[in-house]
Amino acid sequence: MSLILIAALPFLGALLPGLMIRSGRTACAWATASVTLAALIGLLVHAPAVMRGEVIQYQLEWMPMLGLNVNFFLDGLGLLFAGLILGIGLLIIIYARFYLSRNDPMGQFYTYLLLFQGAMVGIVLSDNVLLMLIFWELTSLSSFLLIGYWKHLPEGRQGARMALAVTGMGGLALIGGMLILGNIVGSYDLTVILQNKDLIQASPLYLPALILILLGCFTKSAQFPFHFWLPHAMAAPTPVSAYLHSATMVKAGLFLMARLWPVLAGTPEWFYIVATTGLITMVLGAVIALFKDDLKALLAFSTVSHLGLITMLLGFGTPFAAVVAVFHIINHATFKAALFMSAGIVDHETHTRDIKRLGGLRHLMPVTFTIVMVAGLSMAGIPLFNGFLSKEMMLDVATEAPWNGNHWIVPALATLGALFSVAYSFRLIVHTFLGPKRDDYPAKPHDPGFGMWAPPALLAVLVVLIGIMPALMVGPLVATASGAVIGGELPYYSLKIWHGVNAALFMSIAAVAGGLVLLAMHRPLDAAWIRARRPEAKAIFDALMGTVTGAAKALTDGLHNGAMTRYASVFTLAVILAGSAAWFGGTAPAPVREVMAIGPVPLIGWILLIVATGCMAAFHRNRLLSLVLMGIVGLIVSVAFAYMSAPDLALTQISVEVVTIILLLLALNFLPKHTPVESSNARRFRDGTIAVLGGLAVGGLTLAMLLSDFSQESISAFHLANSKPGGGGTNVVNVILVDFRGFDTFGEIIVLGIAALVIFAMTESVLGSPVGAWLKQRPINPNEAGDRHPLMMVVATRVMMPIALMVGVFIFLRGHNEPGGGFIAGLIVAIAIVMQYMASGFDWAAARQRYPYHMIIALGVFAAALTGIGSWFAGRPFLTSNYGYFQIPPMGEFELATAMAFDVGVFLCVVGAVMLALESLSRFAHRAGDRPSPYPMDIDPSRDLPQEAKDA
Amino acid sequence: MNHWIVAPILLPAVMAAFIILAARYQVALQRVFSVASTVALLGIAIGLLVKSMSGDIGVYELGNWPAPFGIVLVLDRLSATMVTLTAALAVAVVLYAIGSGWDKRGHHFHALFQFQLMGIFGAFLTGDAFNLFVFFEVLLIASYGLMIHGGGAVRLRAGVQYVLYNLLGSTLFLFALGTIYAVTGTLNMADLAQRVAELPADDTAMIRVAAILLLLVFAVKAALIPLHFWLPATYAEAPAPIAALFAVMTKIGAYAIIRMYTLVFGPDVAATADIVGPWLMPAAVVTLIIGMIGVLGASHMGRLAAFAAVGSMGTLLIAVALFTPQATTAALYYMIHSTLAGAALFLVVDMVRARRTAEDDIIASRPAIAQNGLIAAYFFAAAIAMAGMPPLSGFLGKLLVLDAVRAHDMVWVIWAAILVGSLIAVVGFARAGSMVFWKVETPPEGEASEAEPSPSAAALPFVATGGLMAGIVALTVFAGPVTAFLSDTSAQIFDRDAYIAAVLETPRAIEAESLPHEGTKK
Amino acid sequence: MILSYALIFTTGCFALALLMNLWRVVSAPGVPDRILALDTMVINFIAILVLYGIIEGTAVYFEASILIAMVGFISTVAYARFMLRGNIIE
Amino acid sequence: MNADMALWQEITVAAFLVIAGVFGLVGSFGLIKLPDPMTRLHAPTKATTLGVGGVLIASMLYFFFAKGHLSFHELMITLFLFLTAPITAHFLAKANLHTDVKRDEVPPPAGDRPWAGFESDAARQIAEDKGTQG
Amino acid sequence: MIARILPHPLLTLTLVVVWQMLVNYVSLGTLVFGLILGIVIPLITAPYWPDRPRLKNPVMIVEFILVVLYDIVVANIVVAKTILFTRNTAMHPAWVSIPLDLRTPEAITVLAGTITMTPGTVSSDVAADGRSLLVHCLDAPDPDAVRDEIKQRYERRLKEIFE
Amino acid sequence: MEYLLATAIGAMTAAGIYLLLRQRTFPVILGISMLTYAVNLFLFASGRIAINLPPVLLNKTPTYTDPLPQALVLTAIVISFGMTAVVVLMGLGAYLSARTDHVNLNEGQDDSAEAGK
Ligand code: NA
Ligand code: NA
Repeated sequence: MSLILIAALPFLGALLPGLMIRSGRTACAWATASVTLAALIGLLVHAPAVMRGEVIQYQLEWMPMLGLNVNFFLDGLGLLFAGLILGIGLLIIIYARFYLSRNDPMGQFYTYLLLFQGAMVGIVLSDNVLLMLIFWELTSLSSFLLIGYWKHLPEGRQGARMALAVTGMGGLALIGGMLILGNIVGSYDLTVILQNKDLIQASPLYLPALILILLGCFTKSAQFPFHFWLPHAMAAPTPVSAYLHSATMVKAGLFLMARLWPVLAGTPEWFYIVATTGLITMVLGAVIALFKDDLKALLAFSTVSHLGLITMLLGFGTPFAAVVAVFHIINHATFKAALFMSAGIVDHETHTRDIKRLGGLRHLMPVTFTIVMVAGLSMAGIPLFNGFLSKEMMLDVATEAPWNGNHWIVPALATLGALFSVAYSFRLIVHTFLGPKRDDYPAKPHDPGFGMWAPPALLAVLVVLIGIMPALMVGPLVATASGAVIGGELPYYSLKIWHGVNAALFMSIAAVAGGLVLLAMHRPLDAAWIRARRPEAKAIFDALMGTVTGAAKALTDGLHNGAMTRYASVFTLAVILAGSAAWFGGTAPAPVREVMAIGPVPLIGWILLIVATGCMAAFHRNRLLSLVLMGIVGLIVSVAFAYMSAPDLALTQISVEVVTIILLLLALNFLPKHTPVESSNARRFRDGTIAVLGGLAVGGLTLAMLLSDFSQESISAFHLANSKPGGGGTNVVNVILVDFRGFDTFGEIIVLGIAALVIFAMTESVLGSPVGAWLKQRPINPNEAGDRHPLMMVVATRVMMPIALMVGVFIFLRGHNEPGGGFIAGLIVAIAIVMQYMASGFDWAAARQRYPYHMIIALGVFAAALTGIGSWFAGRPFLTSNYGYFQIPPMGEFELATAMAFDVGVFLCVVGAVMLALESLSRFAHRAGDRPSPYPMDIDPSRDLPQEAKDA
Repeated sequence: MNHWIVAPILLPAVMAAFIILAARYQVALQRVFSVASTVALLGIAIGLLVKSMSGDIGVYELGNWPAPFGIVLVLDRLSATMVTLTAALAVAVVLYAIGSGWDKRGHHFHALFQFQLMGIFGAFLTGDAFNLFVFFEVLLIASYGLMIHGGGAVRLRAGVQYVLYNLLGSTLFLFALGTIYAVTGTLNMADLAQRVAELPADDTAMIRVAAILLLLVFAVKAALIPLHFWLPATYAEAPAPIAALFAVMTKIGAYAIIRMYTLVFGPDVAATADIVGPWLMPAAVVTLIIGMIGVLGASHMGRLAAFAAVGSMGTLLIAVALFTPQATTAALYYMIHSTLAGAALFLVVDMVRARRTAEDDIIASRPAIAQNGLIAAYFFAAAIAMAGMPPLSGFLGKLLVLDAVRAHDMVWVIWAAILVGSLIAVVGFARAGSMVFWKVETPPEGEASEAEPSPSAAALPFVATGGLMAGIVALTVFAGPVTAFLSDTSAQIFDRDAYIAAVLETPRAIEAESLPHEGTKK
Repeated sequence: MILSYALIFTTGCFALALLMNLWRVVSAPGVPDRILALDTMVINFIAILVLYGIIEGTAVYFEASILIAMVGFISTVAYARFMLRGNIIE
Repeated sequence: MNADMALWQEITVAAFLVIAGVFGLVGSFGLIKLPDPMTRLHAPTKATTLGVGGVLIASMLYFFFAKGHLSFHELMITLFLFLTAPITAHFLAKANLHTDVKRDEVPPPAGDRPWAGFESDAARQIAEDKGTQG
Repeated sequence: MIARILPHPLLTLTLVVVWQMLVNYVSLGTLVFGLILGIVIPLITAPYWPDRPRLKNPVMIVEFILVVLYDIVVANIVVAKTILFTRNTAMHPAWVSIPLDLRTPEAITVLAGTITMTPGTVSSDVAADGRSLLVHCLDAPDPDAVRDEIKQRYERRLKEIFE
Repeated sequence: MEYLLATAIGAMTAAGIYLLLRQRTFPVILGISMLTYAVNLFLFASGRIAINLPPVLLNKTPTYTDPLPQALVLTAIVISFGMTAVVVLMGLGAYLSARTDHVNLNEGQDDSAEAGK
């Protein structure tokens, strides 16, 4: 079977449980198991070749640019791990079928499990470190789902998050390390990396890479000080613990250390970091395990201890130690998985995992007892069981590992670890199964069904078989796997029960004896342990996470507290500072332009402007006054435009001004008329400082600009030259607007149209909400004068509206050649209509409005767009204009340009948008009691005249 | 004459006008037109993308005026990619809006939506700096309307901030454009590129100011710290489909930075070389960190998604700030990814919100919602994508960025920021997800467990969100071809001369000299 | 020559008038006074603009003047209506 | 500035200008000097309007003398100002009545109903319902 | 028929004149175009000006305008003197209520406007029944005289024009 | 002349920024309007300034002021008008809905008494 298929099968198969669960739990389990079985068979097919020393490969390009490819390879190490993952996985699937209760969603469980399995297989088969990283992180994610599987349990959620946080962190460090590694070697392919030991170890980046990679490995393999997550992951269902936390996930770290052993190991850095960490972890885990009353917690810390042991072995960096490590990986997987499953059985049957509430189960659960006995003795390192063999070899290695010149510290600590290991293993057996039967078990215990005990039993058989005939059972596997780890000649070693009388034997005996003493003294020791103050990992982690989360929340909420004033001051300051820095980092242009003399007219304008501007800031709390002042500033600005040769701008500015003021007045009617004093003096000073800085910056930039010249001739020379011959108009500004840059104008009128639509939609939304009802019911302001629609105003409007329309037409028509155009004309017409609204009221005027403003806007956009599209038919791009001169007898010659049609669109859009906006806004004032005015004016004495008098 | 280039701008404009004109009061008709238009736009966009693959740069001279005197639209691989991405996102968003009924909660949703698309497409396609401003305004004003669609006090207040902040941005844009014009006398980007490169060495201060101001303008759009303050409240309070569409809004800022600071103020332009990269990189790093911290510190899912967007912009801008072809490839890949993922996340958040009794999105235990499992799965996938965890494209994008950054001086800081940022995000997402989907409040005794009937069993929201997820998966699976294309795109981006030549020396320019506009006396 | 002096004199008069108007806008005791001052200011601006047209000998400021007149009228009415009724379109 | 003018033409234009300037200044001065809002209203509505009217006539004459063509534009602005000034004044007077003047400070109108500015909306509606203005 | 096309001939005439003023020169073309607009625009705006008044005596308009123009000039000088040379305390501001004989809104408006544009008087409000005009006088030692002069000088003429 | 324009633009910018940093929507909107004036003049000034040289080819002058910035400013004026209209309305809507016109989301919950005045 192709390697990719082996890796992909669990992923593909992950879809199955969800589908099969409808056919029943057994069918679901079988489907899942068959997937794993298929993958296992696929793997074993390759076993002979691998045993022969061949390396199976598979390559598929994925992201060649990054060097991320779907490259797999299978060597001895991969075979060992993949075999463990799939083999134990198969047992776990069967076990879980019986373990999970009817209430547990089994389909989900198997899906997660298969995802996890696939990720693990992926890690061990990957030939590309980036690909491996993907699988690596996937194990973290899928284990998150598995640990949190019982989502109703808070421990499950917390445990899952803790595991994810710790292993995720390691995974991210690992990414960094792998990238460095790939950077050193120039390839992310493992097979290439593994051949570059010298390059890697000589690199100055070796140490950072090593530390980052080890961070990944240590967190995953629960090495001190990252060991604390593993016990909390025990909130997961036992099959998960048995699988993830004995045989697979925690071994991923070991796998990676083994995988990279050829290129990373052998340096002092490696030794001191890896071996020391392993040693500490081994001892610490074993000590803590002894004092755990929860069966699974005990096993979890024992796992921590054994992982430390293997880590230490790998850390020694000698080939023989590596062989021992490989051997112990196999042994640990077998006895630990069996123990976890057995613990699950105990839990399942007695409804408790608390050793203090157990004891005497030997009689009630003989089968389980047997399995635990075998596996537990193996864990204790008792001869005839496989754990003994590898532990013996470990102690042997330890005697030859001086630590900073000190020859006894490693063996001593290793023995200590073994001693505690013996103690807790015996405690597990003795305190759970031996002793008198109790009558207060939470449930009545008995052995489970075959399906549940068969998997651990099978493992227990293996424990014994390997323990008795190691060379026969696992000799070739250990050889190939260690060969892959060492990446060269295998050292001399022998897998046999009896190695003769040596130091290791004495250490072993000491361990067993000491362990038994410890067990005998457990009660007082336990009491002392409980009394002793020691750092509680979970509490520290929780406190840390709480602090971090709290800090994150405080920082986030503090920084983004919704204070617009602060946001705006940060914005302004950032702009001023960045702009100044940019300016002073460059060379300022020399002032080359002559300064124009200051005439009296501009001087007056300037004084007025400065005074008005200053007053506006000073008196801004009086809103009406500040609005008036703003109108004055606008007026001065538009006169300034006129003065500085920009008549079009003056016209536009002034007509926009008035509409803006009307809008603001309409709004101000509902807003408070005064702005309260809220800022402290210090704050006002600060704001004033920012304002002055901004003013200085902008003023300075303006001056520099006005005194310098274009670096090259402006493109507007072309516009001036081509306006008449090319665009058919003499008002160059207008020709730019409707022709040269007509597309800008197209966007601009759409902005206006959208503005009106937004205003309309918002008005609808506000008036449709409770606010609208409240507005309608609000009391009439007693401070209102009478005379809604004054007679004089109405009459004046009647005369002025036609004249204003006339002016609008005039301004529109001349726009192409003289100041004016569709935009200004549109505003004038809109103002004329607004005048009508102001005079005779909304209802009366709106009743006489024949075309909805929505429609006018849309027609405007259409007119502009269709004019532009029209040029397609002439084979020209959008908005290409044409013009001609026509002669109609009484009226003389006149010019028609397609740009004018475009300008009609502009005109319509402006009229529609302005009117729709004002109309929407004026609807806010509608009150429930208001009567639509039937007359254009409130006072009309002619209404009393007899009809004849009117006709006369 | 290839008029297709202008189609992505014209079609939505005309369609929006048509909706206003003919279907102002008929939501069903609006939906039909809106979906038809959006799907057609996707088709056009794909067509343009295919066209751009040839490597030729398409130039469309509006009004038949040659660059730099008229406005031109430019279709290169970059703009085609952005247009296609937006169009694809738009299809999902419009379907979600319809399926969830969001479009009915106020007036003119579809018209504004089409106008919004017009603005975005215009911004991507234009080759003129001032026209870019105009399209920024089009897309902004449409976004204002969409942001407050549905109304409500909180949304309106957040909307006011959003508008005010962007008005500042627009003002700044004009200052920048004024400065640019004052120095160079041109507005066309290609022409600008030429003229800026030829500036005398003793006249750099003004153009430097212009360059930095313009960068700040785009930084506002791209939510770069310290100009990102508009984003969290806006995204969190905007209607979900709009927040999803906004996923591409921040990218417009990134796009503009890429465009302007490779073409005009490129790394090899002496006058401005030292101001953009060095400013951008640290800001991007801080943005990333602040965003990810926000993910951890958020108390509402909407804000969580918003800060995830900030964080993703940080990652993206880190890649952008390197201004190398390789990094730009990474940036583009990450940009596509984060757009899809960010949008999906907002939609998932909305699904939760819609199903909760109080319609809130607080990250706390609440009674079980309908379709909890499926939505949780969606959230899990979107979270993985946003946090940049394997196996989705976020991880690949992150790897690309990490890989691209290797030669940079700040490599350690950047790597640490990206990796630590991911960790914080992972923890934050895990916290939020487990609180919202796992820690389900059990209803009081005696009440039915499924108290809330499913508010909207409509499949369309799931289809729309699923479509985005499918996009992410496709981006992951086809990472090879996609990065190959994006690599070509980056190469084209950094080939300034080709761009300039295409815009300023098209065959049309020769014809233009003889002035096709001659007025004929009749 | 005479004309020049006359122009300077008149411009000065209106300039002074404008300053007085602005002073009034800011310092008037009541809102109607402010509006009145604003209205006067607009008219004086028109005068200044026309004077400027004479000085420069150009007629291009005509449109601006008529528009300013129109707009000044509308805004004065709007302000007054705001004073009287609060709502300027009802 | 164009100097191709006869002296009498210049003097005519200058005279209009000077008169206009004086009126303009007086109008704005009155705005400050006069004692109460209603009296202040008189100054600008007349003096200023006449002032700007004078400038406009001066401009018209100037262009007629200097350029030889009669411009109607100025006339139009003048007419417009004369048309709008009373309305403006009317509104401002109403505003003054509303803010500064009590109802009994002004003489009563001839009919039963009060000055329009003093009549509430409700009273107006009742009167309208009666279907008569008087 | 003519009434439908030309609802208000005077307005049309005004608009034609305005158009000439706008384009600032007179030619056949501008006249024709002005006439077209002068016809079209009143038609468009007709809904906003229902019940258009009839003019009984258009010739009287000329006389009226001349009288008013004369008054404006004279009056301005009077007001300027008042502003400049009368002490504030020496002034006699006064309110005057003027009963109206005019009934059409257009006529009342013209009267009110005339009062405002002429010296020392500002028409300030209309009675709610439209039958009185409130006028403010800048300096009127004898308010009754003001009232009589207004009625005599302006209202009489307007009544002839409009009613 | 150049100095007048530059200082005027600077003054308007300063006033605009100061108002922008106030805490209620109304002054803030006026502040933005001031900034808009300033930036429009700035953009206009980017073509440098000239007196009595309007870019209308009918005048028989041989030189004209730069027409392009004028066109740009025109577009900018129109756009900012639309923006102002929208923000004014949004400010009003927010005030009516939330009963406060505070621009800061973290403040202004307690001035509902002012609403409706
Ligand atoms: Na985003
Ligand atoms: Na009078």
